[in-house]
Amino acid sequence: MQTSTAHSHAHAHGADAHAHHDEGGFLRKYVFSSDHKVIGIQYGITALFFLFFGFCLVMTMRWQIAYPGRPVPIVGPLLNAAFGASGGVLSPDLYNMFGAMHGTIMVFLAIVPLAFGAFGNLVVPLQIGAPDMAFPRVNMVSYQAFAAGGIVMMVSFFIPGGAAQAGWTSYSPLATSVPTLGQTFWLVGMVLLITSSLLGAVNFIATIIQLRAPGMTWMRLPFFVWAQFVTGFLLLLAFPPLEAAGVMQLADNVLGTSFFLPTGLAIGGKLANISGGGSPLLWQHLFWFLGHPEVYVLILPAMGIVSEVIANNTRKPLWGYKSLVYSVLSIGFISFIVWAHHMYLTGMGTKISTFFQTTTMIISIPSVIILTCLFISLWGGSIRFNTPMLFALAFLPMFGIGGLTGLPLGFNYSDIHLHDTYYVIAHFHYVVAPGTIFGLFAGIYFWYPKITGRFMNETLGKTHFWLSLICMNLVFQPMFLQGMAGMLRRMSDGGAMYSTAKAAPGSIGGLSDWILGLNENISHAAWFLAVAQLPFIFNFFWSISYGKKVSSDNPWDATTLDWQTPTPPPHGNFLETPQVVRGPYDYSLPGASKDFVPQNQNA
Amino acid sequence: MDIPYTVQPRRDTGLYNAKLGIWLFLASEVMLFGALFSSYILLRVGADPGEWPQRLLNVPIGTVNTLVLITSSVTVVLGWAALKQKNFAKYRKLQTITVLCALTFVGIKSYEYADKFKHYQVITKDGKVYDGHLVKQDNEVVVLEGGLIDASKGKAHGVMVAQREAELHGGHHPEVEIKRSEIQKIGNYGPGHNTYMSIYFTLTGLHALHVIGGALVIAYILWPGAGMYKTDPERYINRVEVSGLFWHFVDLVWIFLFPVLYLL
Amino acid sequence: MSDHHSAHDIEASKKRYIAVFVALLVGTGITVGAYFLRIDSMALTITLALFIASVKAFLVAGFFMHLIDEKKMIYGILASTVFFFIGLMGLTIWALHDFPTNTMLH
Amino acid sequence: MDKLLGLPVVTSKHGHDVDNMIVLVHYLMIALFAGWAVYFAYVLFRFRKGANPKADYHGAKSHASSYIEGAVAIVEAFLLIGFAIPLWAKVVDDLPGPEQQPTIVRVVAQQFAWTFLYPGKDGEFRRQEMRMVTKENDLGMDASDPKGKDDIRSENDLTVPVNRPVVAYISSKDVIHSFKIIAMRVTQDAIPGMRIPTQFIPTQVGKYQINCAQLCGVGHANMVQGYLNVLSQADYDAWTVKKAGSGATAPAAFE
Ligand code: HEA
Ligand code: HEA
Ligand code: CUA
Ligand SMILES: [Cu+2]
Repeated sequence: MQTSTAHSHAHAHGADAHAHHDEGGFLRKYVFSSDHKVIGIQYGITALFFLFFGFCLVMTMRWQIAYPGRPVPIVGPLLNAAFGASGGVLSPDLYNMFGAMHGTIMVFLAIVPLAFGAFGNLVVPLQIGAPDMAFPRVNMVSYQAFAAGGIVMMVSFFIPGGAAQAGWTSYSPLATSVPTLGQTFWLVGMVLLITSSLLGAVNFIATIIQLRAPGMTWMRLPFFVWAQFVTGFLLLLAFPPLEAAGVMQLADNVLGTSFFLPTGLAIGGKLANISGGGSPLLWQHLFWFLGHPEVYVLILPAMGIVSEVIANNTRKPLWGYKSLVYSVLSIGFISFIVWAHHMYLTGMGTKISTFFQTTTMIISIPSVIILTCLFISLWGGSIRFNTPMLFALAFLPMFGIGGLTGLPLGFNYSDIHLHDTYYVIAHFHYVVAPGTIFGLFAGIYFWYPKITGRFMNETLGKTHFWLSLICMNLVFQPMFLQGMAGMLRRMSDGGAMYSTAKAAPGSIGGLSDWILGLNENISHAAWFLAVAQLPFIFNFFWSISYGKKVSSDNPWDATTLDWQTPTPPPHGNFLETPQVVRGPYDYSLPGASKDFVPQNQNA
Repeated sequence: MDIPYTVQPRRDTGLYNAKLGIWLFLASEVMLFGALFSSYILLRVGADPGEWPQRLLNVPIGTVNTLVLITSSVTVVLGWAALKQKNFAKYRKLQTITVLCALTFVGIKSYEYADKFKHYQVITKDGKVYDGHLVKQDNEVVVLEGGLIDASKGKAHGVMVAQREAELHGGHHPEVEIKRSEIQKIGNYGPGHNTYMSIYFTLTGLHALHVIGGALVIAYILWPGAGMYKTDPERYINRVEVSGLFWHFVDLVWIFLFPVLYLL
Repeated sequence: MSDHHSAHDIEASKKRYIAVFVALLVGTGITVGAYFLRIDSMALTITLALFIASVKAFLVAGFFMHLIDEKKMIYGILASTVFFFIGLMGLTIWALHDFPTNTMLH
Repeated sequence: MDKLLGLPVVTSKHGHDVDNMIVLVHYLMIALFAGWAVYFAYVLFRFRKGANPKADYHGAKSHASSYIEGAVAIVEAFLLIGFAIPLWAKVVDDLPGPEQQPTIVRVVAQQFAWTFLYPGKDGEFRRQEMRMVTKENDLGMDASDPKGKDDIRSENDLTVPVNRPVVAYISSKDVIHSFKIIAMRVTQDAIPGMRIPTQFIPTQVGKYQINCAQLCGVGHANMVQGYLNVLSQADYDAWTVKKAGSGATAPAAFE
């Protein structure tokens, strides 16, 4: 291998390869670029902004949950100015607005674009040895549609009445009965976001199928690529029904149709002036038909990143690569037929709910297999505990907790008690926050050197890791207890009205002071979690110019093709088309001279 | 490095990129229209007995539109074949017909829409139901060209009969004048009239947008984008094929829309 | 295999396109004809109309869109799409009919 | 274990089954998690770079993982077939027959309150049609229906006798709410256009909160006026006598 000169690392970082596409100037290069790396970075920056913003929304909500009715410090005056919040208190309608937008922004504007748009764009073409995406222009349009959707969502905060207030699930008739324009904006924004995702999905799938480098057979794809491939299909086929539903709800809101409004609807004590005949449950079916696959859209890319980082830092191949691939494919398939487990308490009969809880249990098996494979991959490794690896390792038990607590929700009978409580909130935050977000952090720390040519600072990184890990658990662990005790979600007062203290004297079933008191602890932890992000934000920007320089194009001694390019990769990525001769994880191959053999090199 | 397989198919998949791309896109379109068709079925099955209007639309017009789309589909595929045989002139002729068909389709559809917006139903306070085209309305009276519906047979049935007779036998209907003060409810056959009209407008509206989009693409390739035929003919032919695939899909959706909305 | 058409193939397929076109016209004719006959049985009307529509759809997809000799990859994608579509429609309809009792209220 | 998980008091017959099920699932979860956690800690320590400088290309060779996965599948199947499915069927499909003398009640949710209707002595409700809703007739009652003479109407106060089945038909006037009584382990969405039965047998006299568990607008958190009053049979009978006919006339418009 050391004799192979074709991919000499010493190459002058592709500076000359850059030269020929600079003509367009700044706009062409950074704003209207069709280069997948630039688009990936655009996605990444925008998504991180939304992640931050979504977090800010929820931090404000956490104040209202912990101290209901008291003016919000710091941002209170801002709320006052922007929304006429009297006295800077987050009133119930503002709370509902923030809650709905927190969910929407986190899911559709932060995690999906970061996990799929940013990491997919940056890494997939590199890992399969492609010069770019299959349709670079479509790629650009996809980002622009996403940005437009984001702008519509942001603008909706500032229209009269503010943004949508019916939860991220936007159940009809509530979504139609809120008299402000927020929901209409939400729907328009969603249609744009869905369009963006569809274009992105077409592009990714086509790229993975068509542009694999010679020798890159299906079973030689890095697991991350498989994860993105399945994610692409989820977006491609699950999103259109929500788009249809969005169009119908839009019609209900602005054209006076009754797709989701039943006959005899009486809002505010008056018979609504509609023809009726629609079905509120139809909306839920169409929403959750997307909604469930969507949660795997959130998790699969993170799993892919974690797998790459683990293989790299255990210095050995992933254990059970084939099982991983088949599991992720089965998850993809089955995730389309489990959706109604979000609807057990809408009055489901035994037959249909049996079907859905059975499929729900079936889909938990491939998740268990994936986790098991990753756990066993650690066995026999020579584990390097750098920052990306720490985040990747923490992902495992965190996702484990989130996934396992999905089980009592998945059985309809135990869901009777847990439905719509903070137990659900805790369940899914464990999978998306310390789960997915940690996976994404791992990815950021891991690929940062490829893109910038510099490492992020390890000390800051480890500080960020430990503080985040502790805070995340302090935020979400108590929510399980609150949920078990019956504390309901989406309560603008954090459940205070349901406390034993406020309830009618002698009544049974209120929340104890202790359970309510947890609200305060959680909020403090959430704010401290924000503080814990400061080292990261600082590190992220500081390292661009001052981080430790990489000493080679492959600073982590990795095997996959993304590390066999110049740093940063030039336009067109590879100096010549790589010839793939082996599987993705030949670490510590017996008989090889080094402890890693890149996919395009002979041992 | 250029992106491979933009023109020539990749060996192991046998496809060029755009072909795969359009099929993926069409797969998502199947789910989009699939969701709407599912909604149609649910709304229809969930409707009260007799509430679902049948035979409300003008079948001859719908038939004509069906024929128009079928014709456009065959001209697309023949045009592509002509191009494969290097007969650019014939291709241009055939595709021009396609675009004209698309325009005709949209024109007819707008006429149908306009007709529905003019078509009113009035329910008076004493429970009578009038139905017909709006002639005049002001603060005092509403004048309809149409008549009283036999409400005893059930609202929807009455509507259906009046409507169909009106359309089948042209418009010699008497005008009726209804006083504003007597009216309990008045509304046209727009999307809000009932769930049938809602799903009708949504399905056909979305379909019409696809027709317009497809026609724009075909027209672009046909005229402003035709230069590529000289510089990169294979790629040009691929473009024609891909736009054709989209067009056939639009036709295919209509093949289901027509019986489902007009005939059943 | 549209990509390796020889001139002869194209002539043959052109004939086929015309034949399909005629078949589509005939199908439309039958459907509309049946409509004007006003068959009393709703079930029969629906079955007939949807059957003919499916045949027409098959013709368009199979010949105009060349699906009958398309690549495996495309079949795979379309097959999974059909599977999910059936899931969406079938399960939703099933779900909205499997209630504990007749729960509709007007 | 119930205590450990922090499950609240339970005072209905089937509620104990719900809790059992939750506890059982948590046994499975805790076993899995604890097992993996121990393994995880060991591996991280044993195979850190310092302790194991050279990684093993082949890694673990045991098949223990397949057995674990198999076991998880079997336990899940057991929970499904043994508990979730039959118990759900019982609570959803097996509505009590007349011989069990259930208390039948209609629950109508609206922003942001509950209304309860009882059929009264004759056991039949007055005809109700949502299309007839007006300001004065907020539930769309057919005033001419004689069956309604003895109907009972009660705002925010659901009164039932102890130890007898209650069948509540849940519906809503406006948006989706959710009828939830935590101590009874009852949750049922209240969906406009539908009327869905749910049942429970209260086993302890007392006053219980009724919660609205589904986001229903600005007043969602304040939809707390509703209480379930479980009375002894004698007290309940007295209550019905006192309230008899309260549903006969439409009440004054109420908002
Ligand atoms: C990334 C997101 C994500 C993921 C992966 C999952 C995964 C799962 N979810 Fe979750 N879920 C959500 C996001 C997610 N969910 C969201 C957002 C909601 C709420 C939406 C709303 O209402 O607003 C929700 C709600 C939700 C409900 C509805 C609850 C209710 O409203 O009443 C249900 C019910 O069945 C459910 C079930 C499951 C199940 C069975 C899984 C399974 O796939 C989990 C399988 C995984 C495992 C079984 C873990 C395996 C691991 C191990 C065995 C090792 C463990 C040990 C160590 C790590 C040490 N989820
Ligand atoms: C992917 C989805 C996602 C994510 C990541 C989160 C993250 C968090 N969520 Fe959220 N949440 C939802 C999805 C998500 N949530 C949804 C769908 C709902 C339901 C809404 C509804 O009811 O309709 C919900 C509801 C919800 C509630 C319940 C509200 C209620 O029911 O009334 C609460 C309460 O505490 C909460 C808290 C939090 C907290 C503390 C985090 C934290 O974990 C946040 C942590 C964030 C970070 C750690 C960001 C770090 C990044 C940066 C700082 C950026 C740096 C920038 C640069 C370098 C440029 N969330
Ligand atoms: Cu009613 Cu929430
Ligand atoms: Cu789910």
